[in-house]
Amino acid sequence: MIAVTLRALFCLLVAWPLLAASGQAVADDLEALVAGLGSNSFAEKARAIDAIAASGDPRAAAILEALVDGDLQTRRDDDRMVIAEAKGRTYVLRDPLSGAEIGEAGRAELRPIIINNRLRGQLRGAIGGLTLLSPDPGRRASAADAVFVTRDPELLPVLDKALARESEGWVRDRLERAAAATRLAAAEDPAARIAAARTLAHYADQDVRSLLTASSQSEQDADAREAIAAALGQVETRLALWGVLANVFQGISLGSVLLLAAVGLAITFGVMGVINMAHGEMVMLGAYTTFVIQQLVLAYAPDWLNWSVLIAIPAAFVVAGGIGILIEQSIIRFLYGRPLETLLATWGLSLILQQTVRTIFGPSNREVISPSWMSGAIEISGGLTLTYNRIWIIVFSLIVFTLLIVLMRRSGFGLRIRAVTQNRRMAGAMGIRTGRVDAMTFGLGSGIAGIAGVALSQIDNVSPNLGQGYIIDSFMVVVFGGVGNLMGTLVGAFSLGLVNKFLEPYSGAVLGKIFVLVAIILFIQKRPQGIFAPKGRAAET
Amino acid sequence: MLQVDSIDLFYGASQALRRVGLTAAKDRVTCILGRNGVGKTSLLRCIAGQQPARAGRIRWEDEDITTLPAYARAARGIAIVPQGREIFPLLSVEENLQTGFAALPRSLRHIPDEIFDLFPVLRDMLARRGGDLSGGQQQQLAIARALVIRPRLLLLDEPTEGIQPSIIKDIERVIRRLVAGGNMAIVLVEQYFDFARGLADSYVVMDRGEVVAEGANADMVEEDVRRHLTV
Amino acid sequence: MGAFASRPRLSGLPAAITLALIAAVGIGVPLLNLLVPPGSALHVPTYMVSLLGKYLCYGLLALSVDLIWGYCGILSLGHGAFFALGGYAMGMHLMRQIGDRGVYGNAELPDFMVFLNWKELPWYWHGFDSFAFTVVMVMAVPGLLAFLFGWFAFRSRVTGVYLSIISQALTFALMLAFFRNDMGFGGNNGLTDFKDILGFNLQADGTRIGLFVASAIALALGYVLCRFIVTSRLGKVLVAVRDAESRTRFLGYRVEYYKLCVFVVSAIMAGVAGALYVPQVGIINPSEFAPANSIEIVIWVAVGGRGTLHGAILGALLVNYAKSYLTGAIPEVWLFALGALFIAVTLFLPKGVVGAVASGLRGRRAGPAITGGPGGAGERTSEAPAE
Amino acid sequence: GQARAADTIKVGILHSLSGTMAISETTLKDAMLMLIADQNAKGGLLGKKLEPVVVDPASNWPLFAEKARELLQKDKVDVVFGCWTSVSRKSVLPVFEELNGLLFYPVQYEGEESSRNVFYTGAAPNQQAIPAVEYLMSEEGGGAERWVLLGTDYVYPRTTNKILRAFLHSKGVSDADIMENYTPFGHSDWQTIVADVKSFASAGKKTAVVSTINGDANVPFYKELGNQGISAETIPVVAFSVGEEELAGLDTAPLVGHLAAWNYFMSVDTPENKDFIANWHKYIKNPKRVTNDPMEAHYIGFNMWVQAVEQAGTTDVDAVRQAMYGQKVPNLTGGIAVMNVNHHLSKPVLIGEIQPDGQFQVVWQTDDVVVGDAWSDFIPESAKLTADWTFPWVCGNCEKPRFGDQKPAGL
Amino acid sequence: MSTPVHARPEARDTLLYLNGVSVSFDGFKALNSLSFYVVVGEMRAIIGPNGAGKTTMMDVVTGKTRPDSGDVVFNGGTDLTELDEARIANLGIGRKFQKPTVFDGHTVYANLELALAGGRGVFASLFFRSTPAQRARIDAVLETIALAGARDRLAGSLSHGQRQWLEIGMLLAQDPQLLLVDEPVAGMTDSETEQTAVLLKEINKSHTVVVVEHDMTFVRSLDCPVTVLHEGRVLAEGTLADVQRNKQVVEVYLGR
Ligand SMILES: Nc1ncnc2c1ncn2[C@@H]1O[C@H](COP(=O)(O)OP(=O)(O)OP(=O)(O)O)[C@@H](O)[C@H]1O
Ligand SMILES: Nc1ncnc2c1ncn2[C@@H]1O[C@H](COP(=O)(O)OP(=O)(O)OP(=O)(O)O)[C@@H](O)[C@H]1O
Ligand SMILES: [Mg+2]
Ligand SMILES: [Mg+2]
Repeated sequence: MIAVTLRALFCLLVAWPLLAASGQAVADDLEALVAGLGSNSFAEKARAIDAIAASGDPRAAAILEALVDGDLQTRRDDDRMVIAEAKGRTYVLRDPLSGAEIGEAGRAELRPIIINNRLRGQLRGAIGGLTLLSPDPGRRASAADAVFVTRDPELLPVLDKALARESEGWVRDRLERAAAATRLAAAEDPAARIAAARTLAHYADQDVRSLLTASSQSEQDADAREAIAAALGQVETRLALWGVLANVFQGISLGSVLLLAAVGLAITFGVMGVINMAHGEMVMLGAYTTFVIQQLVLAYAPDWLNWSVLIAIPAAFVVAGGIGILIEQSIIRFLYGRPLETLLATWGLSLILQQTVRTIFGPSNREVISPSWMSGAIEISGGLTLTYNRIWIIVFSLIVFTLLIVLMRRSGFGLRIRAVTQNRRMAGAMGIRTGRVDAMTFGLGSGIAGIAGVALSQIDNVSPNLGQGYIIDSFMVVVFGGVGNLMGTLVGAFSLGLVNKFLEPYSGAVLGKIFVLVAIILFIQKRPQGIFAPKGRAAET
Repeated sequence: MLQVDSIDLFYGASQALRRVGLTAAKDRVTCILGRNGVGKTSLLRCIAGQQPARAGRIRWEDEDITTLPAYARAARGIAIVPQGREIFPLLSVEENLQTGFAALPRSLRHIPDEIFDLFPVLRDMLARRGGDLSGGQQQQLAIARALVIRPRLLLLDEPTEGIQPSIIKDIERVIRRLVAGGNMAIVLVEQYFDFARGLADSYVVMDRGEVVAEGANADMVEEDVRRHLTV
Repeated sequence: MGAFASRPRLSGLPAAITLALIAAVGIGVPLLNLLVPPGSALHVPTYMVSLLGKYLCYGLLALSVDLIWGYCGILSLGHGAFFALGGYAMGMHLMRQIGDRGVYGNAELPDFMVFLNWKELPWYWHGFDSFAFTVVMVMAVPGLLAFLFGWFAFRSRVTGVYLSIISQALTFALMLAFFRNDMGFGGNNGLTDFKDILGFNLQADGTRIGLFVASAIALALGYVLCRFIVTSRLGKVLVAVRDAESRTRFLGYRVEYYKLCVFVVSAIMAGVAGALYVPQVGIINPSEFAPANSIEIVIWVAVGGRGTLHGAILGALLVNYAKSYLTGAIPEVWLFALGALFIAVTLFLPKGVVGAVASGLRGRRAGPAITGGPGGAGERTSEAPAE
Repeated sequence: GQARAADTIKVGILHSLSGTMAISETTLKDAMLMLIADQNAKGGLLGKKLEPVVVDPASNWPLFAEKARELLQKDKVDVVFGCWTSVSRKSVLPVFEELNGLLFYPVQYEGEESSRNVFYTGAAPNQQAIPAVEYLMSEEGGGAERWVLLGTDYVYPRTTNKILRAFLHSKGVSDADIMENYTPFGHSDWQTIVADVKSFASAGKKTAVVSTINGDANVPFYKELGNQGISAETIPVVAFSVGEEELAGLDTAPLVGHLAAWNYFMSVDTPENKDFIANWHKYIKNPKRVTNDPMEAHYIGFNMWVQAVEQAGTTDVDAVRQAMYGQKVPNLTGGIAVMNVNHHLSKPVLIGEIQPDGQFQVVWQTDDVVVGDAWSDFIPESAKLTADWTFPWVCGNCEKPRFGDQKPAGL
Repeated sequence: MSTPVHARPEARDTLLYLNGVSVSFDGFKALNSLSFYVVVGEMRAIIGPNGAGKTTMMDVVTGKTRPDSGDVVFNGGTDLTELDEARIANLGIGRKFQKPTVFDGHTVYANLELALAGGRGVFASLFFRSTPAQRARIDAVLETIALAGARDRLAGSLSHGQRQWLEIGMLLAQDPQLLLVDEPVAGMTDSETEQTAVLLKEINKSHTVVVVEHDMTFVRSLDCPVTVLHEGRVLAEGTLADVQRNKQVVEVYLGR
């Protein structure tokens, strides 16, 4: 209660001089201002937004938020402005001023109010100003960030007030940053600017760097210029440090993608010796399974949408694994002892699988929605942004890999797989059902490829060509690590990822990739059997 | 009791076995003799299910196993020590032994201690990869591996090849003991005549894919058999 | 086991037939094009001549792969690189022949350099004005690259899939490099818009026929050369290397030199094939370096019959004809047909088309190989070469 | 000329249905089939039915040339609609010129080409890139002062960026404020580059990204943009190869406000467009399928060709070519497209912002149509070239048209 | 009994001299400072328990395994540890492997032809044409190894014992100065064993031969000096009768 009143009060306080200066219509005419948002000209809209923000009306924030979210629309029949909220297939309409429900409408009956990037920026600033004192700490923080961008000196008093009341440390931090930025841009007194620069020196983010760079160019006062330069130096040093960490993260993340893509191949090719050109298509099938599961979830249990990826993991394993078993039973099993011919057959297979998917799902990309817990990023600092999808993929790849290694090294099944692939005839004589083990192994490799597809659907195209993009890299990783050695695949994937990411900033993506390829060629000269080459007699037999 | 009746076996177009017959009783060592390339190995492979017979039948413990796959025969207690050892090169010695578990009920899935008593060198090398072992060590491993299955029919294809004399003597003792246990039939292919004669209860001589002589150990006259064995 | 392996007495026959066929095509097609009137059923239209000429180049390329793969067990998944390099060398010559007839009328620089602001011709473009120099480069560039690559790889004893994959890395790296506009080879668009060769207009029917005949001759020569190699003791050593490389060393053969030698020969053949290919299709661009192309070459060989020279040629012709035909006749589903063809060949014709025909002629099926195959990714085969 | 009087008029369709380009080109094949079916429903052309001849060049450039030859010589088609990538066009170009065929090429491209046998119905750089950059520089567009030019490493981005750099110089932007970066085809790991863009943008000046990233690489690029939180207000990205079809594979919520410049957007509210979309949905039997700029290009090209054939009374290539000049067809987005004598269209330029529903919202458009330039004014060697193919004053790349020195083969 | 100590032999008549050769695999010493020598024209039998290092010793001599330390001198000067397999083979050292290895894809005849001395260079082999004398020689070898009937069969289809013979035949065709023969009679019948002994003695008239075997009857019939290896070093040396009396040898090798 108190908060709301206070907020209104403060808004008024802030808005007053503004209104007085511009000499505009008084705040009570909010309705007219809102109508102005419906204008066809962006300039008109901009004016209306300013005025609404300045009106001090407690409803202003909600209206502006609706506008920025695209919920503020006009009803086509009567040109009435409404706030439309999606509810299933229709929209519930509310009056923007009173908030009262005024019926429902279909999508076609509404016309959104168009905004562009400039208005969007303006709106965020305005909303920021209005929500600095919001009871929700998250909103306060983003308000602070919005103010950081606009650096509206009029908001300084509110900022200070907000700072004084702020109890959450992290929000405080953001508020301080916004206040310092605003002061640096607007304070008359060089001492205040110097103090602001000192405050900003504690941050390590790109925006602060940007701000400091800009003000170092425009600063007139020599002392202040020096302080800004010093702050900039600090920020940059810190950014450089974070940059190295970011590089490591990116390398690991690329490595985990490579690992996921390759680990299934490490089974079908590395362990079984099938030159599996259809591996990429198994990955693709996994990605499409993710898509289908998502469609099913959308159709039957929309509330579960956030978890459809998790459902897709076992589904993709089963689908790709099942198809793998089918392939093994119908083709591969006739080709043991003729590894090179598996190349021919699986190549043919990959053509067929691609075309099948193209026929069923169409040639174009399919949309796989990222769940909310995989969207966005944790910002460790402005210089290090760890995107959630990458983090999860790293975690996921390591889990998959660990399970696989345990399965292969510790379980009876793993032992049987290795025995069969090393000497099929003798394995049979030892009581191992070679046919079944072969089918299960190929199924396992394919299933893991399918799982990889689930992960890749989060960062890449879901199209019939998906697999083609990974097949070469996968072979590279498996061979680089040493065929038949799972640990090698792990080390190979991560080292290629890291090397690639450390080269890229210097050489660019294209040359970086070429260097990596040449490095692989040279490395193989040194270790003709990959990183973990099997040594000794055992390797020759 | 193993009964092999007039087996024919082909490699592509060339015939390796012609109407070969053989019986091997429990608690007996049946020895197959013959020169190089007469089909001894082929016969053992056929019994173990590694190479299909084109005609004829094989009975084991009153069951027709002619068409059973190799793994099913292993589950019925048939184990083979193949010629050329066929160790799993990249598996450790221990894992090589454990491959035999596939044919065993859970309760028997451990490696009997006698195996290490017989081949102490294996105990020292449990972690070494099979392919790294010396030839003789591999041969010992191959025999040990077959014993893990707790076979009731043991097919030994030239088991003494490449093994040092002292261990050959040990193997001889083991075979005696296994047979004496009363629940195992042993079919032994052996070129080393003295070894064969020392062990065999009955013998079969092969030539060009056929059985040309057979009998009990008592009538295993050296000159007679040797005649078949020389070119 | 090799159905008609090591029957030296028979080996002369396929060779004679193959050469006769190449000759018949090389002479017959132009005659049918020139002498038979267009209305007749026997007439071979000019576009067919070019198409066939392209197939012959592919045949030569397949031959080069079969020489190293079928006989020496070196599975190169990067042979397209040598083909493309030969093609680029020829393409550069053809670009130089355009002279000032390009769109910008710049006699000094090819068009793509003009509009990407190059000021002068890069050093590596010099000399390509001369046809003789170009012919040398067509062979020298792929040969040299193969020599360098092979020198390191074979001496370090890189074998099996490791070699396959680094050869793939090689062609992939080259593809990325040639895609770069900065390389001065026209980037993604490559080299096109050729006008004439040795003064003959490339669009003229006569030139087309000339190129076709040249391809036929090159193929015949390549075939004779390969046959000479594989029927010599050198060929036997190659097969020995394929089957048991280290054993060959213990007999005193310097395996790396043998491999290097055939690898270079094979690369040169591929380069020549590329050089003849480019004027007939009118374009060379980096996608020729694409790993998938190199894999396809291997597939032609496998379809035709690995380890038989005429099989390799036949495979190249067959697969490419199928591709040409199917992409026009059933454009929406041709990939199913082609994919099924590959699978069917592996399953039902393990020796390729040639092997099937041969054993069909002999009236019996080759028995299954009893190699008791342990798996593992290495090259393992017990097939014998024919010829 | 035609060898035999046929009872149908054959229309060749040369779009990849398999391989890497199938993702984009298959739609165009379907669009062409729809246009042909419509025309046949209207009674065909010159009293004959139109017969589509579809082939699959499989994203393989030499195969494009082979198929083009097959279409022209074996199937004897009267016109071909096809190609997407520049290299495929370059590959078929000599074939069309040699056999005097007619190709309609529907995709935006780098320009610097004018062939007597090709009509370019997609945008030239001056119809896409330059207006887009001008917009971003304007106050309305955010007043960008620093530029990141991201592209796939091939000719179109390289040329476009070269033109843009020249243009930016002319607007007083220094090289220090331009960053160019190229990636391989199908690049899928954008972490480093997006991070680099962020840091480049933190130099105190408003920064915008101009993307000429091709095809498959876009989805991972935009996913990374979204996840790293680069919002359109801070660093807007304008793309020239991203349309509705490409966005179909993306969750666009985090990308709202990023831009694209095209001559057509599906969201444009005109009666023609409504009809076209309805028609398309009916034809393709899927109400969710999107339309895009190259489809409109084919729509315009096809209708122009139909009109030209009707006007010429024959499908003879030389006659049709002459009839093409000045041919007018209403754009789907309003206004009239005109075919110029340089074989490029005059079309309006639209700039749209990505919306949460995967559509573009037009935020700016040219007042009038823009004439497509075959030769860029920003490349010194090209600036002096003209293209004018009106017989007998024919010239594709000379400084002045010459009198009939390139006699068409048929006359 | 102590390990015999080797003085450096007279360079003149020493063909092969191993001096302090050690090889270890992951810390396991397969050869432990092994020293011994073979004189020109000599026949030497090497016996020893499984895993004593006999095959490893041959690997070292033929260049397959590089020793950690020690040197291997051939023919009074050449240090073999520096050379690769092919060079060593061309110096005149031939080997038969414990596990018979032949070229499966070639016929028996072609296997022997490849082993035939001479023409090892790439170009030499390109233009190589076998002379009547060479063909006759192969025929003779085929007779010796009793595979004349199988001359056109692929080596891949031979039985185990036949492969053993073929590999011995290749050694004959190769005609090296020094033959290293690893377990030649494994898998042979007693009479074949006798034949092999006769054959080796015949060869020994013009060549130096080192044989590894576990078959004591065979070793006895070779009637030559015996070296016993144990744990990577020489345990005993002498005539067979001598070493058979050696308690340690009986203990670790022969058994009771
Ligand atoms: N994989 C195979 N392919 C073709 N023929 C084979 C194959 N294996 C064996 N043979 C042939 O079958 C015949 C019998 O071979 P087998 O191995 O059974 O003989 P063996 O009596 O065991 O001989 P050895 O004493 O030499 O081991 C031989 O002539 C051999 O050449
Ligand atoms: N790569 C390796 N890693 C570990 N140990 C090895 C390796 N290679 C050989 N060994 C060990 O070295 C020892 C010597 O082996 P070697 O083959 O030389 O014995 P050998 O005397 O030939 O025996 P046999 O009579 O059984 O053939 C053996 O114990 C073997 O297990
Ligand atoms: Mg045998
Ligand atoms: Mg040994």
